[in-house]
Amino acid sequence: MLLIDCPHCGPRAQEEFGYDRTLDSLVRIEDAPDAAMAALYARANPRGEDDEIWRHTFGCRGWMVLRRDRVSHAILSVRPLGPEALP
Amino acid sequence: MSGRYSALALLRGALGGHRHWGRAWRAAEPDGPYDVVVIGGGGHGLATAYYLASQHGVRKVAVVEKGWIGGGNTGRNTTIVRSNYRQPQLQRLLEHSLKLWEGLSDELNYNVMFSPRGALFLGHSDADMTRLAERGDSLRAMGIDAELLDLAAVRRLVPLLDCSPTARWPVQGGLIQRRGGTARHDAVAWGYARAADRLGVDIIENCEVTGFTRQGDAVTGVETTRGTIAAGKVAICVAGHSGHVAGLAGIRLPIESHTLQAYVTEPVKPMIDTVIMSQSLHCYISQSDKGGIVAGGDPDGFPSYAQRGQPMRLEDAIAQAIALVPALSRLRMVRCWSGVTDMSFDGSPIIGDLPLRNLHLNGGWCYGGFKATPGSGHLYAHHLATGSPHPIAAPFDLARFAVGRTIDEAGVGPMPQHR
Amino acid sequence: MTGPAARLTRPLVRFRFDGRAYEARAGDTLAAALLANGVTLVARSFKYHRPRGIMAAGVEEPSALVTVGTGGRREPNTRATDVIVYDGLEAFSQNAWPSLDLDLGAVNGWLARLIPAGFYYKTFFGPPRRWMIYERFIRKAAGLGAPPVEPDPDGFAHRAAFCDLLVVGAGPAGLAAALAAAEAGQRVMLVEQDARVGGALLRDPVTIDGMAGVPWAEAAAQRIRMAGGRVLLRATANGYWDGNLVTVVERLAEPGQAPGASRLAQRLWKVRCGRVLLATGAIERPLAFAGNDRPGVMLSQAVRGYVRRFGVVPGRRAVIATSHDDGYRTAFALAEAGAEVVAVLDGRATPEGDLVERARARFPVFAAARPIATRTSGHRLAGVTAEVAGRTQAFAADLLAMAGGQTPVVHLHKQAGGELDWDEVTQAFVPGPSRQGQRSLGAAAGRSVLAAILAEAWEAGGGAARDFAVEDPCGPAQPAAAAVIPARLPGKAFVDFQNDVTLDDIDLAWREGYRSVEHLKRYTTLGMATDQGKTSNMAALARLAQAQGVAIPQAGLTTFRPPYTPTTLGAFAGPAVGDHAGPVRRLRLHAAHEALGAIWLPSGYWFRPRAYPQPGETPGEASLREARMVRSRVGLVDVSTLATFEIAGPDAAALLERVCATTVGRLAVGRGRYTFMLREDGLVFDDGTVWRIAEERFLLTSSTGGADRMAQHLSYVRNVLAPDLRVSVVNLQEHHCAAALAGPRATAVLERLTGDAAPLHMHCHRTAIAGTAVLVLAASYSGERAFEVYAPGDRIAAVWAALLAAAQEAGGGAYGLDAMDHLRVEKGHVVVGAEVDGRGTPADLGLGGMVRKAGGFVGWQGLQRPVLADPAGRRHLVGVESLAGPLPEGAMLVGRAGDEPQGHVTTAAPRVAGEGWIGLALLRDGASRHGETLHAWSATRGLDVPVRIGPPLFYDPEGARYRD
Amino acid sequence: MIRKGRATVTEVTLDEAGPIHALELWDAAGGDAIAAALGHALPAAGRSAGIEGRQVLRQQPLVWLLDGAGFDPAAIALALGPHGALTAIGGGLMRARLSGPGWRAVLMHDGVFDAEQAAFGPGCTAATIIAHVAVTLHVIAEGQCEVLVPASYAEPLVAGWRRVAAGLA
Repeated sequence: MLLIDCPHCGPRAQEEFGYDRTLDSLVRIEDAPDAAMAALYARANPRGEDDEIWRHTFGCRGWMVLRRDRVSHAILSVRPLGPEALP
Repeated sequence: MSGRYSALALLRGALGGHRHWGRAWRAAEPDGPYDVVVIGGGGHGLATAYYLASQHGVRKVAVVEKGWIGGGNTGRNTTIVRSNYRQPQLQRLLEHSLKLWEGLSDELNYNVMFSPRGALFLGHSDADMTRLAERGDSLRAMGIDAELLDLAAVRRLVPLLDCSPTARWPVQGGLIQRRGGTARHDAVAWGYARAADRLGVDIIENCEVTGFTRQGDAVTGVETTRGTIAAGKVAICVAGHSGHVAGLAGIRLPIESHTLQAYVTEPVKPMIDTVIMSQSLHCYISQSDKGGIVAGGDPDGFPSYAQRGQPMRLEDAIAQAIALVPALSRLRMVRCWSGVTDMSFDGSPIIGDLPLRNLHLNGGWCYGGFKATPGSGHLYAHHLATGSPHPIAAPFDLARFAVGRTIDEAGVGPMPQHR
Repeated sequence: MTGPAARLTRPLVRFRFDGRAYEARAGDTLAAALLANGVTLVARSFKYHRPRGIMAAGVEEPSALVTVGTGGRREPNTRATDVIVYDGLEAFSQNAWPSLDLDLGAVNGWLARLIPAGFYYKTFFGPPRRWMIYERFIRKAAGLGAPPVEPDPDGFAHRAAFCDLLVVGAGPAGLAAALAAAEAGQRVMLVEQDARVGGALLRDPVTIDGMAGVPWAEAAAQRIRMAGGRVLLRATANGYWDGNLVTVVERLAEPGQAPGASRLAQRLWKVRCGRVLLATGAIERPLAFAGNDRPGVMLSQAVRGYVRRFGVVPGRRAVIATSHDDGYRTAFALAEAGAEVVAVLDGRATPEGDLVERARARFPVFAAARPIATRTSGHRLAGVTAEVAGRTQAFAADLLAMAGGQTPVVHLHKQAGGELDWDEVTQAFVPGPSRQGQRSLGAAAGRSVLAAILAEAWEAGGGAARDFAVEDPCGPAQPAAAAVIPARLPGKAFVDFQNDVTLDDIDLAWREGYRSVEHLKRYTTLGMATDQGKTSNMAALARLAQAQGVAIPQAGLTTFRPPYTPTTLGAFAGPAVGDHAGPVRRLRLHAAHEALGAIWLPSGYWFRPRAYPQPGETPGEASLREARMVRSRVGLVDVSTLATFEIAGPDAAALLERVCATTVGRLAVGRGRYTFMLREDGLVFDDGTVWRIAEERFLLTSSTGGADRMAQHLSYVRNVLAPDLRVSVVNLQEHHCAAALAGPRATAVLERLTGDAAPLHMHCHRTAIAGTAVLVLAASYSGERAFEVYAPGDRIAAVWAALLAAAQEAGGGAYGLDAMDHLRVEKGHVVVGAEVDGRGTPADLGLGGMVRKAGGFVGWQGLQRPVLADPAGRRHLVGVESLAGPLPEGAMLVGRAGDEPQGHVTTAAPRVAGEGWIGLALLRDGASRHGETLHAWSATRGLDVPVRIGPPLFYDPEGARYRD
Repeated sequence: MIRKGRATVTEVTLDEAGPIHALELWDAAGGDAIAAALGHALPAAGRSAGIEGRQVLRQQPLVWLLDGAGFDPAAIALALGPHGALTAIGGGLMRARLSGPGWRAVLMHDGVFDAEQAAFGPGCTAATIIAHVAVTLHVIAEGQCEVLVPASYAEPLVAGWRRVAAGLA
């Protein structure tokens, strides 16, 4: 199981997390229909690194972007996603 | 070259120390230009090449395979064959395939051990039973066999099933497709390879595609680790890796690659004679001819090309299998493995043209490609040979996503991890 | 003290094999006990049913498979070498009929030439039904042991553990590493698959720092424990996964044994490790020669282990066949125990060195010698034919010990993504670069000199560099050269002993072009047996390399997959079986429903009241009565499982407008509306109601089944799509419980309890019932005047009790989900999972008019796609009315039976108001087909019911009954 | 290190959680206002603050749980002003109390969080998943841990802990 370094909680087991989607598939509500459908239905899906949106669903419920290698399963970076964290 | 297979030929072999058997398929070298280069020596690619040669007379065909044939999902699935889907487009596609399965061993002169021992969906609630009846009714209306079973009939079929009303997921009944069953997965690749080879198809192993040669918006061939190979048409057939290969041509697809795991136990004497699936649980169980219980569950739920699973999903799938058949508890897993699956964004395959001329795709099979192998190859060959889709394959074009004509069996929408 | 004399000091244990009683000594493996009792025929092989005995002493045993235990504890295919005998153990031979001694299946051996590798691909043609007849016989012949048929009476636990250092294997290397780390203050875990620590020290009489090997090992384990380390025995690290997670299966009871007070048979540890050291040892290789599978042909180190650890001498006249010095150690061990060493056959042309010279002084030692065939008497070895310097020589012997080289156990290293290097001297793969920082030690790393192994392991554990004083009566060990696979042999030389794969089979596969190692494996089944190729893979690779004319590393290598040894499925499943096979969510009002005689309906993980049948009533009758009670008087239903969210803040409306496809922002305080939500592809995925309970606070309800998905969706929209909004979304599915009061008398019942005027339809207000503050939403799902009364979970019981008493007083009572369903069908309300099947647009469901034309919500773009935007050819929600009897739910809508379906009945129900059956359906172009007659055809149920298509509304079309 | 033997006896009780509010903040000023109202700073991730009956746990990046009957929700809401929102959630939670030196071992069963680490001591909190249920752990004292459990899942989960605790004894 992956060990994901949650920006809020520190390293936690993958069981607490859920994969949501790739960053390149993000559809903004204000996107035009064609752009939205292109983002939704056309994935780079590289056999290598990609940015993915995950959520610490069963932990702090926070969202984050993982830079992850799909072959080695190494997690290269994690950054929080969402409202600015308070001090 | 190998001769025809038969009991008599085996007897001859017994007398002669089996020295007369030749290679099942040649180790071909690239010898372009080809009319069609099929990328991917899995069951689908080899079937495509075979039907191109046998049905359409296209003999100058090569199958290029990055490793050894049948080494991807063809050799990693749980070998279930059935056509009892709910959406009519999928019913037509898989039924077309099932009919080909029924004559496949004879057609290929290679015993693929297609064993129509029945594919049984279990229902665990009234709601499940209604959905199973709906599925069965829709199948019957399409002329496909389906039979609704009550609890007593299910128990007769699978005596070791936990049929107690107090089970956490009590079995209420089931829906069986008696023509469904299993087949020997490796034999499908080998059988198609041998038959295609006899028709002159070049099967080129250890030959990975690294790029495409192009002239304007037309593809003219493939670049490989064994040199450039010119082709009139290039047919991608690499489910699991469609995203990667299409990416070499700069094309993005509604596909994400995810891991699916399966496992097999030590062999035991016959205990499960049917393929068991469940409407509410996420596991499927059968017993191989060798005696091992072969089973699987849900995909791991995140993108991966690693052919390496995570224990959590495996544990869930095993727990559910034991919930259905408690006697499995003391059997031992001897091996678990993973495949990389093309998770398409409506759960259905994509068969058809790509935005570049002479480049075609057959992929997006999610976790259900094995059962489609003969049909998929047959329909794809038709498309490649005639230049237009076979009516059964036509709904599965890539354009369906842009226009909204998706074929969503599970009704869960575009996110693959929900499927 | 070791050897046969020590054996007698251990307590007696009684066991049975094939019904016959035997005695063992405590600590014996079943294999040791059988050998001690002179039982050499133990099993039959998979394909040819050849008689087999015990070959190994550990988990690599390919041949000696037996069934252990009875009833639900029966464990088929148990390696006799991997079960510790306990009092009352029952073992049975398997895959033999009528008996182990006289097994008719052995006829397969005579037919061997007819059934070479892959024969089944070449015959049994004809239609599938014909193959299935052959298959029935093949299936019966295949398999090994018979499976249990009863449920498992014992439990399995799952437990997490974390450590700085996990050491796998408690041989000298593992002990030294773990000890160094533990005493340096690290969190250490040491796991050992055997029942004892010591590894190779259990078979070789060495001393370490002046202590005999076994006491040294036991003292080291004790010191590790004293330093806070966790030492587990009978614990096999079977999987090395991503994230430095290692799964360890700990046996708490032996196969077939009733567990102790914990009632646990096994515990699966999920160990998340800082570092992992793999001291997993090595597996000895057999030699290839005709009849190398006979009972009495054993691995050399196993023989030594039986003699020294168990005090069991497996033969009286022994031949040793070796490719390196280690075989000589076995010769000395056997001689010490009183056996006669007939010959040492050394494959090397000129064996030399002190050990060899000492052996020559005691035994006949032959150079350039190797066995080529065996002879049996009964089923056991009687003689060995050897080729000695080019000439044939025969030896009478009942034991042949094979020392064909060492295969380091690199399984976990490979599972962890490590690479392998090739060691030319030992002709073995050894661990190369690692991916997760794992490191191999000792024999697992291809090392052979004990003092160096200990020093290296100590440092790897984090100890300061130091030397270990090792004394070995046989002198320092030399690297184990591997035996050569002969080019040609007479007879069957087995490579995979369990699956009966011979060198000839490998050659045949090669001839037929199954040349990649994976093809070879799959075509011949080599390495696919329960021993997972532990003793066979290297020989097969060597043969493949010979055929290709390349070195072994170029021939390829198969993948090492978990588990390292076969692992009980129950251990993977853990406690999540039986009653715990899925979580159970219990309603706060569970007891109240039980008291009313509820029958239960599973709904996801929940169990909800389906109906409250009175004596003599069927569930269907009860539901109809309850529904009619609501239509005529008043009813109360538990709707606590609905998904509910509070959305608060100045931007609450802005967030809801992004989530909901309907207008929300203009909702006045105290008012509510029906709403629905789309996925990004524009299709409806859930529906519910939205209420403005304060200027900056809304309550959103949605379906029970979609609760988790909606929570995720709201969180996504809020945090990812709209992080700048000042809004708080709180999931209150657990906090809010609710009862819905419905019927013409609902207003009166409610007002009597609250003393307030009931809210108007689609209005809400706060009031109190039974002293509890409640929120009342006037929403009607049933079509009657109705109120959803919300209270916190810890207060709902009193509220429910008060409402129920008042409803009963008004001639009503509780109703269940089936009645609720009947009522909503009459009103044409859609349900997620039936009409909302994830494939419909709002317009398909008759909701097109409510969609915000301006967009600005999730899914608006997807909805613009032409096939979604154009209603023609789509499936529309319609009502269906049966023209003849009950309507089958799920039936196809067809012009007539046999036609292709045009749609299907999504829900069917008896009419509550009036008689007959009605339903909802999705029908192609249905919106324009009202008045048509079709058939609801269910081929699987043999039903064909004529139906009339109409609008999806069967009752009170003006809504007069609930409007104010 | 937890050992077998009498020392591991662990008792598990289950009660209503009582009043709990979720406090979500939208800006730093809200944090200051609440700190002033509480008389102490809001705790960092993984920590609690406050006294018995008035515990503050940071549960999500921007959400704190106000746990206990000692809070005055109206006063907190007033102090909060436009900087955040306060929502009652306590009716949906049960409070399991694990007492005795074996509580850490109990929570390791079917769990994935390192409750045995030395750093996870009194005043520490963690949201994690145990036996497929999302729970919030709160270490009260060296020998005691409270677990907030969704009410619908609570009984089977606690029954499981009691079974495990009995097996450890």
